[in-house]
Amino acid sequence: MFTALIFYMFAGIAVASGVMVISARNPVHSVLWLILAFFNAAGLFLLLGAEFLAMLLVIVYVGAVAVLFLFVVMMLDINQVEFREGFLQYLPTGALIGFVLLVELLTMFGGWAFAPDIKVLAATPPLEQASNTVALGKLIYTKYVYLFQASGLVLLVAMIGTILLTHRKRTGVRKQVIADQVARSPKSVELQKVQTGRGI
Amino acid sequence: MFEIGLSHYLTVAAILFTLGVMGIFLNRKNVIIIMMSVELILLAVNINFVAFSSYLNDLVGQVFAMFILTVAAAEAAIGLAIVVVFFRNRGSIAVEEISQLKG
Amino acid sequence: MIYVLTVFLPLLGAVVAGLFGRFIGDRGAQIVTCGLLLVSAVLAGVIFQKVALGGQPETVVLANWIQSGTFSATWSIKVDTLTAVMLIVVTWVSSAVHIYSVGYMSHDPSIARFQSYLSLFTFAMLMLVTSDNLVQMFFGWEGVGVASYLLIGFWYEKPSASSAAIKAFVVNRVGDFGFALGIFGVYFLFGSVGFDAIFAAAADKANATVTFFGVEWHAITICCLLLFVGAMGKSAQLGLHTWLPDAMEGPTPVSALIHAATMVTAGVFMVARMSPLFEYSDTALTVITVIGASTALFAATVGCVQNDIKRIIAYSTCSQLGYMFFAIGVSAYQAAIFHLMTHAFFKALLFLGAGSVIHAMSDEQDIRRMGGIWKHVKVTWVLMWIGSLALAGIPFFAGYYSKDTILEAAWASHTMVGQAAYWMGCMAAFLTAFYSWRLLLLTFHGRPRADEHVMAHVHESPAVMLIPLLFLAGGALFAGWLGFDLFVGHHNAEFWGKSILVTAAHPSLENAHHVPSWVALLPTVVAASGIALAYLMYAFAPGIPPALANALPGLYRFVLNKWYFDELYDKIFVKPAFKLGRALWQGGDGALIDGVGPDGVAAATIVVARRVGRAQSGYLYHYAFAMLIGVAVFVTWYIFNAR
Amino acid sequence: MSMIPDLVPALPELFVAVAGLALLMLGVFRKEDNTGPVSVMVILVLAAAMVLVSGLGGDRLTAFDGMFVVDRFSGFAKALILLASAFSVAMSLSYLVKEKIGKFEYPVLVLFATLGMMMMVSANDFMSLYLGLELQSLSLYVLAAYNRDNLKSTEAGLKYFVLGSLASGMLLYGVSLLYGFAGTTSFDGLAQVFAAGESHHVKPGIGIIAGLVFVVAGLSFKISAVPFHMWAPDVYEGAPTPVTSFFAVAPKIAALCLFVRVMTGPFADLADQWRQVVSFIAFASMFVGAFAAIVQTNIKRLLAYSSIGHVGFVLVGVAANSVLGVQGVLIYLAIYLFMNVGAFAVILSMRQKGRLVEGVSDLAGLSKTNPVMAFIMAMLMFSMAGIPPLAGFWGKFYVFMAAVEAGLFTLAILGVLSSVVSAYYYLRIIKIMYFDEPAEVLDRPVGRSMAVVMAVSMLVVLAFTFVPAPLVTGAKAAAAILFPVAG
Amino acid sequence: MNDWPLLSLTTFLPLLGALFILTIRGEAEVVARNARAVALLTSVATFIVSLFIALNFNGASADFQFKETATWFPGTTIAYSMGVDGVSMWFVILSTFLTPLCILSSFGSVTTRVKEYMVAFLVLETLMVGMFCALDLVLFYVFFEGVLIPMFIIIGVWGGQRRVYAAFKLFLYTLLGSVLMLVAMLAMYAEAHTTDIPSLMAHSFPFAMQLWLWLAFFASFAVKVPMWPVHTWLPDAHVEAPTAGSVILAGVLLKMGAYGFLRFSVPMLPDASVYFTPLIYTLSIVAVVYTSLVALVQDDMKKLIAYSSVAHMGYVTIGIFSMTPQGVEGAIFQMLSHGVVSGALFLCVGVVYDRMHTREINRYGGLAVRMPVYAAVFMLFTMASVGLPGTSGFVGEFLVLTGIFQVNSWVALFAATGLVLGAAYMLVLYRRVIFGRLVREDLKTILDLNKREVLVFAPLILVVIWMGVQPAVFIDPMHASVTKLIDNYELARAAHAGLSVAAR
Repeated sequence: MFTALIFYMFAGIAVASGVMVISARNPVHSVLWLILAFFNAAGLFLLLGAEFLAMLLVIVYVGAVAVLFLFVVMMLDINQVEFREGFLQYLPTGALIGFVLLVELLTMFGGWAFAPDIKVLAATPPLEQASNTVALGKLIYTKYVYLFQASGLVLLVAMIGTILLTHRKRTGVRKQVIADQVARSPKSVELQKVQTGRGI
Repeated sequence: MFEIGLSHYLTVAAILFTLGVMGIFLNRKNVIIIMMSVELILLAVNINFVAFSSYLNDLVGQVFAMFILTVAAAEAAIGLAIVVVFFRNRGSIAVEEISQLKG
Repeated sequence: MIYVLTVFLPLLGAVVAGLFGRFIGDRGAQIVTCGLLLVSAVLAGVIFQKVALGGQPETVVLANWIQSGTFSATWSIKVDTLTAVMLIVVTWVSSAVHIYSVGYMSHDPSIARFQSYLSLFTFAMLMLVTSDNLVQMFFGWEGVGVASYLLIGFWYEKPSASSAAIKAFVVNRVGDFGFALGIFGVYFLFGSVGFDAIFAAAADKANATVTFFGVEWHAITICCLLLFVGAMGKSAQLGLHTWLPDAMEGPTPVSALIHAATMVTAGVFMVARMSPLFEYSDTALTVITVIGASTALFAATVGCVQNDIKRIIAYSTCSQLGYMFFAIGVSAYQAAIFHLMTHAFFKALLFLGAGSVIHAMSDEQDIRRMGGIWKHVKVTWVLMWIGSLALAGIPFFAGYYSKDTILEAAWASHTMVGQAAYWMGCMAAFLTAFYSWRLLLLTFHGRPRADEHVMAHVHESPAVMLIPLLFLAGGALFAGWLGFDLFVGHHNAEFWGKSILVTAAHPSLENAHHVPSWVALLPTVVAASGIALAYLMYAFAPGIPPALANALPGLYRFVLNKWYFDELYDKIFVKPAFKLGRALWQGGDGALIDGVGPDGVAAATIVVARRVGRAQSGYLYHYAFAMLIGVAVFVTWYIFNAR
Repeated sequence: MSMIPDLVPALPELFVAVAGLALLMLGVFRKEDNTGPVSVMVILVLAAAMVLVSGLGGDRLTAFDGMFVVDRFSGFAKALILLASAFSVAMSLSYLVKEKIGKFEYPVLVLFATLGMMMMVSANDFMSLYLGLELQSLSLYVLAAYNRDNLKSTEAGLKYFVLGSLASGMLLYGVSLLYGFAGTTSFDGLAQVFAAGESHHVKPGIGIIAGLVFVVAGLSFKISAVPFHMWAPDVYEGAPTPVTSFFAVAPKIAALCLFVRVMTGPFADLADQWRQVVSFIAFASMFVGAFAAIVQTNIKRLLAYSSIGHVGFVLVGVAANSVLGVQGVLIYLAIYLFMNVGAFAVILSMRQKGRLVEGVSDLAGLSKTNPVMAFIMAMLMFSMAGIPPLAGFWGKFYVFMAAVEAGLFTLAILGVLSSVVSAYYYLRIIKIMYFDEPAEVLDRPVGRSMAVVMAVSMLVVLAFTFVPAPLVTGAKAAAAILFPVAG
Repeated sequence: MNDWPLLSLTTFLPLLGALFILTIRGEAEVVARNARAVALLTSVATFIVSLFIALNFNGASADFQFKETATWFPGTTIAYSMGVDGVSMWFVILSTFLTPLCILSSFGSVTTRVKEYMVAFLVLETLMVGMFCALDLVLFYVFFEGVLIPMFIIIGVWGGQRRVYAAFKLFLYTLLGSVLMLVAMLAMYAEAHTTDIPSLMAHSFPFAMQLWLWLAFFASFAVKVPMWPVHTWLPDAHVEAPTAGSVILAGVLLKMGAYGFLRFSVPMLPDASVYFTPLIYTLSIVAVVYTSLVALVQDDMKKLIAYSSVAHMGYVTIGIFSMTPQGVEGAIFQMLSHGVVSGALFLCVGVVYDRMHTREINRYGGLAVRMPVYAAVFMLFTMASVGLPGTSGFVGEFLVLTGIFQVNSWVALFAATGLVLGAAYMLVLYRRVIFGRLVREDLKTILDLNKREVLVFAPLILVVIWMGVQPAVFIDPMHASVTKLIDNYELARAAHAGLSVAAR
């Protein structure tokens, strides 16, 4: 009963903020609604026993990705503008298709609960003694090390890509070149005592 | 109703997925909203995976979800970088303005 | 060997004159062609002696020609009496014409070409008469057609000449169309196109029936009728006669050789040759009789009112060919061939004489602008008289023997159509005499109607033209007398041998010798009265013809315009063909087939392509929408169908 | 448990990854512009990887707990991918130098994209599939927007990215459904589950089917099959031309091979289900490809539609779901590689007064101004149109043979009809080159690397008919491995 | 001699020549001259080689001769397999005979891009010869379809005003037909598991399948023949093609369709052929009458001859489907004859076109005055086209009609109207061009045939007359093959009839 209430709260807020994400006028608000949705999804994860993912979602996703969104939205400084016409114009068809899709997706879930006609193969059950995080860690560093490394490469590519696209060498910016400073020979500098009142 | 089962989670995911999809083609003004819609879709996928993982008593779903999160982060970074360079060229990121190429 | 030489020497002459005319010169070409043809003529005489008089028919197979499955045709020379007669007619008349042309064409720029064509024609004609199968006959048949086409269109700069040439060829083609179908039918029936095989099997198939064109026919009748269509085309029988008068656009020697003596009689020859087949089809014979008699009468009526000297003779030819055909129709093949031979001589004589007149009159052909020239061209005048007498069937001239025999045989056939043919033949004989003398009187007698300039130039033809005329006049005088016994006399069967078959059911020729005397006399009487009428109208009372014409304007115009055959054909065949062709081209090919087909499809493709291109709007949300719809449709598809 | 034998099958990938990192370092730590050397080294790395791939032989090996598989099929596909990438890098070099936008990251990104493709075709689990796919996709997103000061290029990148991530989302949603309803993401595991279902005559649940549809949709996006194709023309046109030449070949081959592996591997026993979708996609791709290209004036855009059409033909082979069909797919892809590479070499040589032009009409009268290039282009176009005796015919021939053998007559007939329509625009290019008068003359010379690429592609296109055996047998062996029962 | 790969030699010798021409470099003039010389030499050499085929051909045998086989596509039955029988042998000779003449005839008329032109022609020859020799379904298709490439280029580059339209129409039209055939071929392969033509001839396909296969083959061959109503590409292609292109198009390419009927439709799908015979008859008759009438009103010389080709090919299809020895042999002979005659007629048009640069009939008239030799040559070929006995045109037409009359007299009746109409339009053409008064100023200086042109026409004239007088030389080698064809056909028909009776 209590879980159900919690579930409905999380789920309801997640869905509501999802609606807001796509319908808010101000993109900054959209990002904030998205963050709210993530938080509630993390709550759902907790209900499902996936603590690590819930943490990941909050820390990495909200902490990094959503904030990145926020940065960009604010950096590009888009005026909040009216986009109702387009929204409404396509709403009927869009809603219809979305509704159809949704109904179709929902119809298939009944099947799982009542007719699991296909038996589950040898699964990878969570370790009895360990916590969710430990279990995951044991998996990704052994069985899924390949994927782990691959995702590292994906991140690397993302890094290269963002740098390639957005990094610009600014001309006219002074930089400290330590090597030059260090390599300066003492002879090149002459220390002179300057007496007050006289020039060199 | 008060017995929360798998299908409840799946329903939430399906709704979020649909919302994400609709967000993509209902949005007219800001391409970043579209990217957020994609995030919603991925969130829905993750809820699916975690829910299945939990009900199948199988960790693989969670592993998959973790990788999806990782990749999604990378994707977001790239996407935002492209939006930024596009903005520099075009001075706008309104979806309707992204239509030089057509035919 | 002499057979081969006889047939191929003219070809040699044609090739030499045609290909090397430039090197040997006009004179050389004339010498080569005339010389070779004379040799050929002499050889033909030898052959006649040997085959016809000696009774030794022979067949020489030269080479295999077409062989496919059971179908087989050879190149061969079959000489029997019928052929021998034709050889004589063809080579002799042709020789005369060759020599005559030397004089007649002396001012023409392309003499070598002319001589070459003449020899080529002779070769084709010889191939026709010596063939031993229908296909080789068809070769000769078409060959003479082409030579005729070339010769009619010899003066190709004249538009009327080339039109006439085309008309001759195409109308003949209509006949050939029937002939070819006839050949197919014969092959279908007998499994062979060789004469010997066909004739041997004809009696067995006398009662066979076949289904052609969805109708069941008496087999031999349908074949014979189809073959006869061919003969009608070539021999200018009623319906397919329209080309013959127009063919007079060619030089006059051509008219003499081709359109009087030889080619046009090919139809007669062919039917005579096929007598073993025709004998088994009374229906076909009846049709032939009707057509022949009608042609005889029809052409004679038209001949009476024509003004072009050559056209009058052309219609006369047409009419005489009608005689030959109804002779055949009553199974008097021998009489038909006899008439063919005599006619060849006197008609060639008339044509060449006419040519001589035209030559003398500075190429004037309208008899209304002649007259009174007999004093200047005495020889020609005499010769024309001889020819006309022979044509009119005045006793003891060649035509008398043959035409009377035909008419008697028609009477003696004791059939309805035979009797009708007799009466029509007599009427035609009357008209023949009338228009012959009309021609003579208007041309030679009376006062000159040409202008003085022309009259001053009227002169007799040179010897090279007169000698052939004299030779032909000899034929016109004596051929009938000489040939009567041989061809149609009581013992003609010995002469003809197996070359002509007359079944016992058709004894008309035999009976012809025993007709009442009035029957035999009537033609001569009507001929004489025809001459008399001509004198009355054109010598004594020249006012009558215009008065008559005014009194019966409809009839006059109807006859003058040749019963409107040309106009009719133009209206129902020629014009519609062109109109239809244009409609099919622009409407069918252009609008319908291309419009709906390639061009239409191409246009539709472009429209679709533009539409597909427009769907690529450039908007992200459209693209995403398309993807979404795709997924939604697939899922829906499965939900409703996969189960 | 020893790690060493486990790594051997992945040796080429490991090598490429390590080499990529090394080249990245090299690029970063050297001061001067070193696009050229890095490019050359990338080509060398690709060549070495090819050697490694061929050194693995043809036996089926798995690594990383069955996440990763190599067999003849993946070997064949990798050979094609490496070849295409190498060609592409070679062609890009002079372009980058001439346009003064050379950066060493370019070849490195190509290398990582190639790595992603190799991982894709060796994937044996949806997880490894996803990561390989994303590694490739992310590199491609960046490459599409590579010319960052060019509006079109960035727009292309943006569109590609947005739609690509939507497609990834769909793919993942499908995978999640499959995972939920079948309990595993492993290809082998899924195959077992479906085979078991098949043997018990249990129809697959709607969840499975929906998952399948979503997966097919996601993959169809990557191969730009209709109706998931709409990004392709825009991206082809907008992206820098050498990038387009890369897009048009290597990723397409990789994605199609992946498509084949997924369809014939885990979903082998669902063939009756997916064949309907694939047939439809094939048909739609062929027709859209054929029709839309007719009205194009930009040659890159035209080739985009052309490649959509080609994908449709390849999918005909996939729909046949037989050794012959897959053999046809591989033959088609191999020939497609050479045809497209050659065509892009020509496009990259289309310069007027030093500027790159890309209008179809700029080829006017090429047969007079540069007969050799015109001849090569003409042969390539005839080949793409599928006119024998050129190589392009045989690709079509094999896939249609497979379709007919599988009884897909309607699809085969529609396919050949669309090939007639598509012949129209290929002919149009030839017409412009041969029948029209030259407008502005293109610059000469074309550059050595381009000339070599053109010559090689044309030789293959011309010579294949005479010596088909190596490719045909290779493709057959590669195809046979996917159908162990049929052998 | 028999163990030489004569067929491959004949097929690929021109290709070698083409490759050699490609290597010629230097100044434009020199290149053109050398290219012409090499092309002519190669094609003449090919012709000579091909004569050995004719000389060593065993006419008594119905088997395929000079067979060559090599593996081609491993894993399938698709092989490089060549051979000729009595049906195909003459077409090989026809192709090799016409090509040198075409090349020679274009010495004067083609002055731009000579090198490419010669290459295109030699490649075309390879493909044509290969197609007639091919004994493998796929090999056949490759050659059959490949012909389009050089033809497209020849029309498009060296053609007339509307060459682009014509070239596209030709290409796409024929392609559309033949891709359907390709599907049918694949279906045959799937059914019979072989692509070997002799084996396929022995295979009997189920009736329902035959119907579809037949229609697919028909789609391709009918376009190629061309039969009404898919003939409209032909006038356009002919009119726009350069002279030599028209010659090859009319001379050889049209034969490919009819050859296809003989090689595939009839022997492999006999039941369907029986079933569809009325269709063929109807279309052919329409073709004969319709296109003859259309030809009558043409203003363009080439278009007129093109339409006449459609009519003449109508006879061919009638002959083939009459399935009598006369009909089939007549059809083949008619094709050979038409190849020579229509080719010669196009060359005749080319002669005056080269001089006046117009094909409009009204622009001519009275040419006989200035060009007597030309007039004579034109006359001969006109007569041959009309089907004058003694020329090649007669034999084929006559045999076809003989054959069809044995089967269906109605068809014969209608087809025979072509005799009349054919004479009409050809003679009208001849008259308007050659006869009449020479009034046009520009015609008054026109020159008669030069030596090169005479050299082109001489062999054609000889062949036309030779074929007309001694057709046996050409027909005899066909007998065995045609007999076999008909026997098999009758057998199948009898079996089918028996089957359907039993089914009732």
